[in-house]
Amino acid sequence: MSSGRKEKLVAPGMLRDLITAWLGDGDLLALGGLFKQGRPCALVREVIRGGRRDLKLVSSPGSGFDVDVMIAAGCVAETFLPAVTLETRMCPAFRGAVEAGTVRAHCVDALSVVGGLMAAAHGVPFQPVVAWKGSDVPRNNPLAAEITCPFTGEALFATRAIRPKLALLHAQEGDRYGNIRHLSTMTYADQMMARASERVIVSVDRLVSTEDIVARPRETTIPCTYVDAVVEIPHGAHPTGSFPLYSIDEAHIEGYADVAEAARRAGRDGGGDAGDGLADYLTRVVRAPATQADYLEAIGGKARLTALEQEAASL
Amino acid sequence: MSSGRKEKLVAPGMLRDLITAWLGDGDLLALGGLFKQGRPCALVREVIRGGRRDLKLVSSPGSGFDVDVMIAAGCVAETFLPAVTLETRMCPAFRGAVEAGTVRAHCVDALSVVGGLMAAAHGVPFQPVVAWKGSDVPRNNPLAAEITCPFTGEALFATRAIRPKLALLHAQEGDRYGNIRHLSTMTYADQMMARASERVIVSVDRLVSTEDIVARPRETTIPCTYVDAVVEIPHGAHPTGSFPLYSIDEAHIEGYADVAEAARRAGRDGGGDAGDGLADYLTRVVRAPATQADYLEAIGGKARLTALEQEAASL
Amino acid sequence: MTDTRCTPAELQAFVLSRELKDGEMGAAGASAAIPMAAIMLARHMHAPDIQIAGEMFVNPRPRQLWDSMLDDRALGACEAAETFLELFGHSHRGLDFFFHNGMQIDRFGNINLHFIGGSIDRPRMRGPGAANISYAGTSRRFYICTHAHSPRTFVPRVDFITSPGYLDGPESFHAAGLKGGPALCVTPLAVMDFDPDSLTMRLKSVHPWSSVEEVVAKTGFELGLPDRVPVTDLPDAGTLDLLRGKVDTAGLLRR
Amino acid sequence: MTDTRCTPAELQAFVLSRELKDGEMGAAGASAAIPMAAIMLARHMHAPDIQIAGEMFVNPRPRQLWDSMLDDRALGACEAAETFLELFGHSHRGLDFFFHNGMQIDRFGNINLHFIGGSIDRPRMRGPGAANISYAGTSRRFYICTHAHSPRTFVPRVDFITSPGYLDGPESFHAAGLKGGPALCVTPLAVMDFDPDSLTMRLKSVHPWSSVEEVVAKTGFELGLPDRVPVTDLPDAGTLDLLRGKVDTAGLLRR
Repeated sequence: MSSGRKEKLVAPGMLRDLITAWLGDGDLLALGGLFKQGRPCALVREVIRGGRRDLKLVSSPGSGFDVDVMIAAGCVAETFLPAVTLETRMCPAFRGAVEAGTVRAHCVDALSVVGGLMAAAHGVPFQPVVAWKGSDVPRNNPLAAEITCPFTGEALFATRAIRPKLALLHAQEGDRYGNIRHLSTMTYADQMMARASERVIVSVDRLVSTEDIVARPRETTIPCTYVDAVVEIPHGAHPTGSFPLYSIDEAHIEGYADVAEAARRAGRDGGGDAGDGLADYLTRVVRAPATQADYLEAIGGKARLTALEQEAASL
Repeated sequence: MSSGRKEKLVAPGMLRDLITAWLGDGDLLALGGLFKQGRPCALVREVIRGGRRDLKLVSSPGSGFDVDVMIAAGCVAETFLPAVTLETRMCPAFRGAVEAGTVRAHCVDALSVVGGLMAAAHGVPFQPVVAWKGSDVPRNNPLAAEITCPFTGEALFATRAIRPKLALLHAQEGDRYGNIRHLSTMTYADQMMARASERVIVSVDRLVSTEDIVARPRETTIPCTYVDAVVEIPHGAHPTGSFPLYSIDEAHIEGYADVAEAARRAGRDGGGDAGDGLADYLTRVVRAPATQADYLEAIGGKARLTALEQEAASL
Repeated sequence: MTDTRCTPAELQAFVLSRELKDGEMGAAGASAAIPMAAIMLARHMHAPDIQIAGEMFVNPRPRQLWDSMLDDRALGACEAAETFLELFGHSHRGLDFFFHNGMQIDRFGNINLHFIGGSIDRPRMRGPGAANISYAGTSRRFYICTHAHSPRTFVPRVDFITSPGYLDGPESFHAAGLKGGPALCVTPLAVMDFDPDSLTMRLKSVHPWSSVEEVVAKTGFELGLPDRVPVTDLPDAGTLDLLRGKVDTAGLLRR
Repeated sequence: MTDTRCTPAELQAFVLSRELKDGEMGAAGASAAIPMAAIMLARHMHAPDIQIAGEMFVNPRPRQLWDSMLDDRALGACEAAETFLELFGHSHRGLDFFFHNGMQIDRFGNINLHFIGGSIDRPRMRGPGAANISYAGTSRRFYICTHAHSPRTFVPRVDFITSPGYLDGPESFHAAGLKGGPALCVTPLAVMDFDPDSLTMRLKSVHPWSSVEEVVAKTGFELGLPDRVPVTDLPDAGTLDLLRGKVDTAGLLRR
């Protein structure tokens, strides 16, 4: 029956062209995962290599590493990101760019982003929000407006539908038709972003058969009908975690943060060679690797990956 | 650690008191499942035995058998039910009561019910709806109002939050703390009703351990925090299906429909003993059985149940 | 040897299957044995890339047809399960195709499933209502597929518009902001389509066991009649083999 | 023999654990090792029926603490997983308790995580922002738990209210329709609560390694001072055993 069914599986080498076709300079890009889990880091490196600029970014309400690398690489003009942090420390490139005025970081919160994605996923122009009281965020939030309930007469807020041009997501498994399965306990806003976005590309750590998908349909987290392209990229979330397959590479993220922080201070102080570490990182780790295998070699190879797999297996 | 944790597991004998405490005459009751799958039929029989009257009913957008029995038993005053049908034939008691003017059947559709449950689940007073055009339903829908989008200026609708006093749901598995797991592929609006309702009682075909729940947290469909009481009632959805454990008892539903249809015609024609079959059904099958075991005996016992289990296993 | 005399339900499924195009996405609705058979048959024939989605299941693999086609008996094996929450979004985005049945259907393809006669609160006859009325207005097109062809079903004007067809014609249809509208109406006797100018129903073909006269007599409004009304194409033996051997293995459409 | 000299982080977790009541439902937030330790400890001690929910996991069983406490490392084992969709609803319904940290905290318990100095579009210092600001206003109460106690953190007035405390005091707090507000502020040096009349922060107890003088000197606004300021109760040996042996098995709070 499925002999003539169209596949959505693409080769990693096709990614850059696809991303460039589906995401223009200045467009709104959505990134899946949260903080250091399930981030589409391999896909983000392709966006950087593709040279897109002036992007607007939205994500689940917590982001950090990959967003900071995109800002460091000069791809970003505006962010609609509630929290941007490496959790144990701030995001250096984000902080530096906002303080320098080169990136505009809108004050949005979880409800504006989640509500906006919900509205787009549901096909309506806005989502009502009540739970914004006392904070300065809704007062400065470009996604928020005041509205009156037609039933109760109460004053509340509306948050505007967010419809990204492209969503980049990462999951553990998927089939060649684009049925996606997260094995992780946490999936954050990935499903909602898939439903809200015009185009969706998902990297998966491993391809599975459609028979395997049909055997457990309740476990499909993103049905194929929302997915435009699926690509198999082992360790595609590195250095963030992809549980239960591999854990978070905190040392890698710390190492990046150190060179990015040095660059930030150098930029602020106008001083010397302190940005060289970041430039080297962007060249050596982000831009130079031609394949995921090259990337994995650059970040420490088999020894590093095995350690991360063992940590995930021990949890 | 959990030695002092409060259990939500209740004995079947406590159900009538719980339902009576949590649902008054005239209150809004929500029923889970869809058409002939996953309906909380054992719990519905307890509502009837408890003698509640003038209830308002809401359900997932498709209902039939259990709603019709409640109407036949005289428990219902108003319905907010999009489709009420046995699929191969109409619901006799529903049809008869609406035509006689004893039940008021509001013209609502899936988006008003689902949107209303979504709004309540999300904690907001309404849900925007756009996709109501041309139909007479929104014009006659007591849940609908017109509203203007504060961003686009477009005219659209709002549907009012639906917050049932009590939701009755059925699932295949649950633990004693109220973590619920549907094994069926379809779960319809059950999660949303649990999130939207003031109180939630769930019948499960079998109790499982909390360790079993923790081993697969992604498969928990309704977390314990939404559930007020869980009760183990084997075959608690009968005569509707509870997949993959047992299939739909079409013969039972047909038999009920035959006597209910005869009663409807008798009522309309004002004629004779044609309603006796329904009265007998309500006594013998609905009201008389003191326990689920008695009920299962009354509907055909082990032979019938085994056949339904085998059909489910063969799908 | 296959018995190539097909039943009305089998012919309805066959006629509808030929309308569905490869790469499209659609769903069958409730009480949808014939529509689901049409989709499955189209996938076996010319449209392997049809995506079945928009209800609460994605690309199901039913081992047989059932009267409902909206529970685990039929749809437990599928590629993904969704809930009414996701259906809310699908209803707004619309599908490529959907199917509707009706208690009353009028010449503009408007559908009534709510009540006939009397008033909304005290109807002479109360129907089942409808779960999802939105796909009629948001999808690229929908098909009307009925189990009966009688003047009681095909009326000049429905008493209540549950799911909109072309309302009162082109002006009102466009003013309401509707998309698509009904493409065909397929009954046990005939196939009807809609005149592109007036948006009223007209006869397209008559099944071999019926006649123009019978269809006209059993339609309660003035049906558009072209000069020549062909006989509905029947499925060939191979197609019928597929329908019976791969789709309707339980013989539901042959009852 | 257990070393009963506890660290500031351990004492913060202990102080907070005693505030949480059996049967309550709450969550810890992001970067929440101390709050999660407090909840877990309370469950081991006096509140076995605390429900941990409202973020995207229900009743997790972390084998150890982590800095984040919002990913599968810490929370993969739990009773149920939710997503941001359900978090939207929780945020509106509120919890019994929640926890916040702050880059700036003022005497009314308002919290700033967005920016210090300059303007919103060109700040002197841009902080991380916050994911969920709503629990501060919808929950029965929240706790402020900081890693630092300095005049830079404790300021007379925050430059931007990310999460509201008592705003400008009782009048503005009630006018805004806020619920609950901050109950305690627990730092590495002291415990503060809020005067019920003025809703301004006051000293409640001082940790044994600090002093009233130190706390006053390191607080950038006029802290309410009762006549007598007790020393913060320390956990006893059994409690510390539980904290180290069952909750913080990796020794994160002892770094």
